[in-house]
Amino acid sequence: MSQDHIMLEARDLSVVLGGHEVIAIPSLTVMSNEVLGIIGPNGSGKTTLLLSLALLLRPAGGSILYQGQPVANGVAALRLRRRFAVVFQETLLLSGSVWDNVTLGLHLRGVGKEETVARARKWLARFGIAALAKRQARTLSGGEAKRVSLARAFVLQPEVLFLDEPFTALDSPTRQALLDDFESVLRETRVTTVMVTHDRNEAIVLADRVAVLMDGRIRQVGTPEEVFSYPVDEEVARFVEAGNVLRGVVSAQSGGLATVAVGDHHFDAVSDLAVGTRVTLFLRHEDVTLTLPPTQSALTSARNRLVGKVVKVFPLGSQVRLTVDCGFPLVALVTRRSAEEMELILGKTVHATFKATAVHVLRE
Amino acid sequence: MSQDHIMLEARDLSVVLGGHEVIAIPSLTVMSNEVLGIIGPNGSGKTTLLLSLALLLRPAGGSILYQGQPVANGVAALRLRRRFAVVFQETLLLSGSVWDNVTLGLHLRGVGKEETVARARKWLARFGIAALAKRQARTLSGGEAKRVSLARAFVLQPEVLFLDEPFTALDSPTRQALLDDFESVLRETRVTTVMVTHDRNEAIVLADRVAVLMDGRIRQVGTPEEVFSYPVDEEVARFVEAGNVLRGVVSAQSGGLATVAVGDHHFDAVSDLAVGTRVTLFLRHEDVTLTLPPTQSALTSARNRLVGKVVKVFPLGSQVRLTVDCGFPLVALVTRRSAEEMELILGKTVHATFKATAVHVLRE
Amino acid sequence: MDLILQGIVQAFQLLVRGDPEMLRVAALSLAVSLGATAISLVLGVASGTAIGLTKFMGRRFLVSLINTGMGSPPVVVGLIVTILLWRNGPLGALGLLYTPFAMVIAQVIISLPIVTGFTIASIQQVDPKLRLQILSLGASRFQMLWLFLKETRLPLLAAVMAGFGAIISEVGASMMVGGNIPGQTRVLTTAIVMETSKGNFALAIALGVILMVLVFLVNMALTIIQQRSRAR
Amino acid sequence: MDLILQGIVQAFQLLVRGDPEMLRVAALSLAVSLGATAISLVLGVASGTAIGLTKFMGRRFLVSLINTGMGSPPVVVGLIVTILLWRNGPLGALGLLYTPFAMVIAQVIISLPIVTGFTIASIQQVDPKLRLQILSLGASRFQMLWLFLKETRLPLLAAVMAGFGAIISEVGASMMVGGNIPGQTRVLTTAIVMETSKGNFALAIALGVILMVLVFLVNMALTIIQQRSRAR
Repeated sequence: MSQDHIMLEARDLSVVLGGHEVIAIPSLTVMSNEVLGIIGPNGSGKTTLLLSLALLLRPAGGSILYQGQPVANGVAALRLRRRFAVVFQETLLLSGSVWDNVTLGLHLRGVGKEETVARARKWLARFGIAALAKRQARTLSGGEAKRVSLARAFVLQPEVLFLDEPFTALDSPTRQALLDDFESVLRETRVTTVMVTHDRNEAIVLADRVAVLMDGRIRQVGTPEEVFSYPVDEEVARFVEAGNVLRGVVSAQSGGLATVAVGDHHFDAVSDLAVGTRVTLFLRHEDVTLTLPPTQSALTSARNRLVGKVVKVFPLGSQVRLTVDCGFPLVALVTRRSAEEMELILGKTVHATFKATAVHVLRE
Repeated sequence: MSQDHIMLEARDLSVVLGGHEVIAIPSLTVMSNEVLGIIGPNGSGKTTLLLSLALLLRPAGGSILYQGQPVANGVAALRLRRRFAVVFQETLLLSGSVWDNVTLGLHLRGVGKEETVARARKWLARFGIAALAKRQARTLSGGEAKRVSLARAFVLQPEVLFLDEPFTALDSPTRQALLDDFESVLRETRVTTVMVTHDRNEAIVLADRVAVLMDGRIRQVGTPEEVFSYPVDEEVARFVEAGNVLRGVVSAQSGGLATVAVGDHHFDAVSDLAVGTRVTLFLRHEDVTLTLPPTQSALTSARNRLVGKVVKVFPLGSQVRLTVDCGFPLVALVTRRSAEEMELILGKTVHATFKATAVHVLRE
Repeated sequence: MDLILQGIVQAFQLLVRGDPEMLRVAALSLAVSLGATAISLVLGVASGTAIGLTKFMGRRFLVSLINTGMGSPPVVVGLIVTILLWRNGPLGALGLLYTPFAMVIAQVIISLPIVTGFTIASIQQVDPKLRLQILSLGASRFQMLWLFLKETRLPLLAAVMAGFGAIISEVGASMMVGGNIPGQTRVLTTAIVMETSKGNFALAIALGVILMVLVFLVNMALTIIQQRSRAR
Repeated sequence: MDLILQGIVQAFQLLVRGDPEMLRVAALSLAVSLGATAISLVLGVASGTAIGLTKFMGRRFLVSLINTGMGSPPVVVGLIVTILLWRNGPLGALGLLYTPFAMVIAQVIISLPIVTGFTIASIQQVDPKLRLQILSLGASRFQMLWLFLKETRLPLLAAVMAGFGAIISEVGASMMVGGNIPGQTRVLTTAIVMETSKGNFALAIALGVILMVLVFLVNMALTIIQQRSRAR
C-alpha cells in the first residue's frame, strides 16, 4: 500500500450530544499506514471523534469515507466495522478466559478453527501473554489486561486500529514496557492507526502526524515537530507546552551523559540510553539562550552551542518567540526586552546555547 | 507569646494502622506562632501524622506534649481538643445553614449568645462570606464551602490550627483568591499552624518551616530555603524538585517583565505583579548556567548574571550540584563533564546566569 | 362483570362516606404498624448506630445475621410468635395471643432487622472523616453521636419508612398471631383476604385502595428522601 | 411447654420420614413459584433489557411504574386477580380461580416488576463502553445483545433469585386466588398459617423449616452472586 493513499476521511463531520455540537470538523484524513495522534485537553471531544471515525457513533451530519467511499448504514457498516479494531482506555475484557477474549472477534467473524488458533497463539506470544491464555480475564492485573485488550485487537488484523488513551491508568514501569512492545508491533505491522492521547511524549514517540483538537475543532494538524515546535497560536502552544522536537541517535555514552547525533550536530544530554538507540529530544523553548557573537569561547556549563540566523520573529506579549536556522530550525523564547537590546531581527546571526540537563531524551 | 516557645511536640511517635507502622517519628516540634508545613508523597502518612498531632488518632506508642505537658486521655483530651481546630481537604460541612456551621463549635463549647454572634459575624466577614450566612451549606460551591470550613475553624480562635491539604480540589482562580485571603488572615492572627500539603509553592509561600515526610519518617526539617535548595539526599531532592528559593520585592515593572530586588541584587523575571509586591522567586537548579570569567560581556538573552565563588560541590552521578556564593547562596546543577572541563572546584570564581523566563514568581 | 363494577362503585361509596367498619380496620392497621415501627426505630437505630460505628469480634457475623433477618418470611415469624404466646407456651400466661399486642410483637420482629440493617448501611456511607471533623470542632463523644445521627437523619428516615412499608402490607404473621378477629385484630391485609374470599369485593376494594394509598405515600416519601440524601 | 417441645420433635420426625402431606405442599409451592419465576424471567429480562438499552419518550415514567410495582402489596395483586378470575368476572369463564394456575398468574404479577426492575438496574450498571467494545470486535446487533446479556448474567440471576424469594414466602395472594384447598392449592405459606391457627405445630414447624431452608438458599445464592459480580 502506498503511503499517500487516504484510508479514512471525515467530511463536514458534526456530532451532537445532549443538544450541543461537540464535534465540528470540516475535514480530517487518515493516510494508509500512518499513525495519527489526536491530542487535546479533557472534554475537547477526542473520544467522541474516535468513536465517530470507528463507526461506533452516528454523526449528526457529514460523512465518513472509507477508501474514498461514503460509509452506509446497516450490514455494510457491520462489514466495515469488521475491518477495524478499537482499544479503549478501560480494558473492557469480557468474562471468561484470556483465550476466550482474544478469540472472540474471530468467532464473531466466523473464522475457521485452525486459523483462529494460529492467530490467537501468535498474538498472545507477541504481547508476552501466552502463559496467561487459560487465566480468567477478571483475575488479571492492569498491565496484563491491557496486553490482552491489545492482542484482542491485533488478532483481528484490522485495516485501521483505533486507540483511546490506551496507556493511561498504568503505573510507570508497566507502561514503559508495554509502550516498547506496542511500538515494535506497530513498526512491524505498519497498521493504519488513530490514537487519542493526552501524553505529549506518547504522541512524539508514536505518531507520524498529530491533530490538535480543542472544543471539538481541529486546530492544527502536522508532524510532531511542526505541532510542538510551531503551535499555530498561543492556546495550542500553552496546551502542548511547546518545545523543540529533534530526532537523532545516541552516538556516545559516558556515565549517564549521552551524546546524541542530530544530522551533523552532536548534543549532550543527560540519559543512560546505549549508543545506537534512536531517540527524540525535547527541549523547551524557554531553555534555549541566545547570545550575540563574537562571543569568547569561554567555558560554560551550557554544553550545547549552535550558530544560526534568526529566520522568524513572533512577538508574544512580554516575550518573543524566535526561530533560529542552525541547519535545522531551533525555537527560543526570550523576553521582549532582551530581543530589543540584542536587536534580534530577521537575518541576525546568534549563538544558541542550552544545557545538557534541559534536554528531555525520549526513547523512540 | 515568644517565638521560641514549643507549642506542640511529638516524642517517639508511632502509629500503627492495619498491622503496619505507618508513622515512626523520634521527635517533631511545633513552635508557637509558626506555620509548619508537612510535605511528602502520597501515602507517606502526612494525614495520619496530622490527625495524631490534633489528638484525633490514638498513637500506638510515644506521646504528644502540649506546652511541655504530656496529653492524657478522656476529659483532659477533650479540653485540649477544644483549643485546636482542624480543616480537612474535604469541606465536611454539616447540614443546615452556613451560620449553623460556623457557630457549631462555639455552641459545643457553650459560648454565650452575644459572643457567638460577634465572633461568627467577624469571621464570616473576614472570609468574605457574610452574605452567605443564611444559605444551606450543601448548596455552596466548592470555593464557598472551603471558606465556610476555614471560618468555622478560625471562629474557634484555636491555639493550634491544623490544615490537611486545604486548597487542593479547587480550581486555579478560586484557589488563588482563597490563598491570598488565608495568607493575610494567617499573618494577622499569627496562629500556630500545622499544614499538610503536596504543593511546593504553597509550602514556600505559607510555611516558616517545612518537614519532609517519606514512608512515615521525617527526612528533613528546615526553612523552605533550606529544604528546597539543599535537600538532604537524592530522594528528597527528586520529590521536592529542588530549586533556588529567593525572597524579594518587585522594584520595577514594564509590560510583563518585572525587576525583583533580592538584597542588593536585581533580577528580571516574567511577571505582571505591581511594584512593591513581596514575592518569592523559584529557580530550578538546572536552569542556572555557570560560565568561567573573564567572559566578554556579550549580549545574551540570559538576563540575569551574577559573579560568585563556588562554596560547595556535591556530586550526583552524572551531574554535580554546585553552590555559588553570590552574596546569597545560589545552587546550580551541571553535568559532571562540564564540572570537570571547567575545573569547578571550591573557591573557583564563576559567572552564574539564568533567563528571566526561567524564574517562577510567586506572590507572597 | 356487573358484580365487579358494582363492587368498585360501592367501594368508592364506602370510601366517600367513611364506612365505620372500614375506618376501624384501617385505624387498627395504622396503630399496630406505627407502634411496631416506633419500637423498631428506637431499638434499630440505637443498635444499628452502635454496630455501624464500632469494631468488635463477630461484627461481620452479626451483620449477616441481621441481613438474614431482613429476608426471613413473615409466616415463620408468625409461627414462632404464635408458639411463644400459645396458651400453654412460655409466654402464654400473658394472654397476648390474638390481641393487637401480639401483632405489634410480630411486626417488630419483622421490621427490626430492616431498620437495623438500613441504619448500619447508611452510617457506613457517611464519610468517616465527618466523625473526626465533628470531634475536631470540640464535640464530646456524646455530642458527636448526636450530631452524627442528625447528619444521617434522611437515610435513617428511609430505614423507618422501609420497615413501615414492609409490615403495613404484611398478611401472614398478622393473621396468625392476631387471628383476624373482627373489631379486635382485623387489619387491612387480613380483612382484604377475608372479604375477597367471601366475594365481598366492595369492602375489599375500599380497603385495598386505602392500603395502596398508604404504601404509595411511603414509597413516594422513600424516593424523595433517597433523592435528597443523594443530592448532598 | 410440652406441647411446643413435642411439636418440634414431631416436626423433625415428619421431616426425616418425609411425610407425604408435607412433601405434597412443598412440591406444589416449589412448582408454582418456580413456574412463575420462569415466566417472569423470560418476560422480565426481555422487557428489562429493552428498557435498559434504549431511550424513548416516557422511559422514566415506565421505570418509576415498575418500581411502584415492585413495592405494591401482594394482597392487592391477589384482590385484582381474584376479581378478574371470579366466576362471573371478565376471565371467569376460564374457571382458573382456586387452581394453581391462578396462583402462578398472581405470582407472575408480583415477581415480574422485581425481575424487570433488577434487570434494568443491572444493565445500567454495566460500563456503557462495553457495548461499544463488543460492537467494535465485529459483533452484529444480535451478537452484541447476546454477549451483553452473557456479561450481565450474574446480576440477572440475582434478579431471578429476588423474584423467587419474594413469591415463595408470599402468603396473601396465594391464599386469595388459590383458596388454600388441601391437596390442590395449599402451599407452604398458606399451610403454615392454617396449621398454626389449628395449633398443629408439628406440621407448621416442619413446613416452616422447609420454607426457611429454601429462603436461606436463595439468600445465600444471592449474596454469592452479588459478591462475585462486585468482584469484577
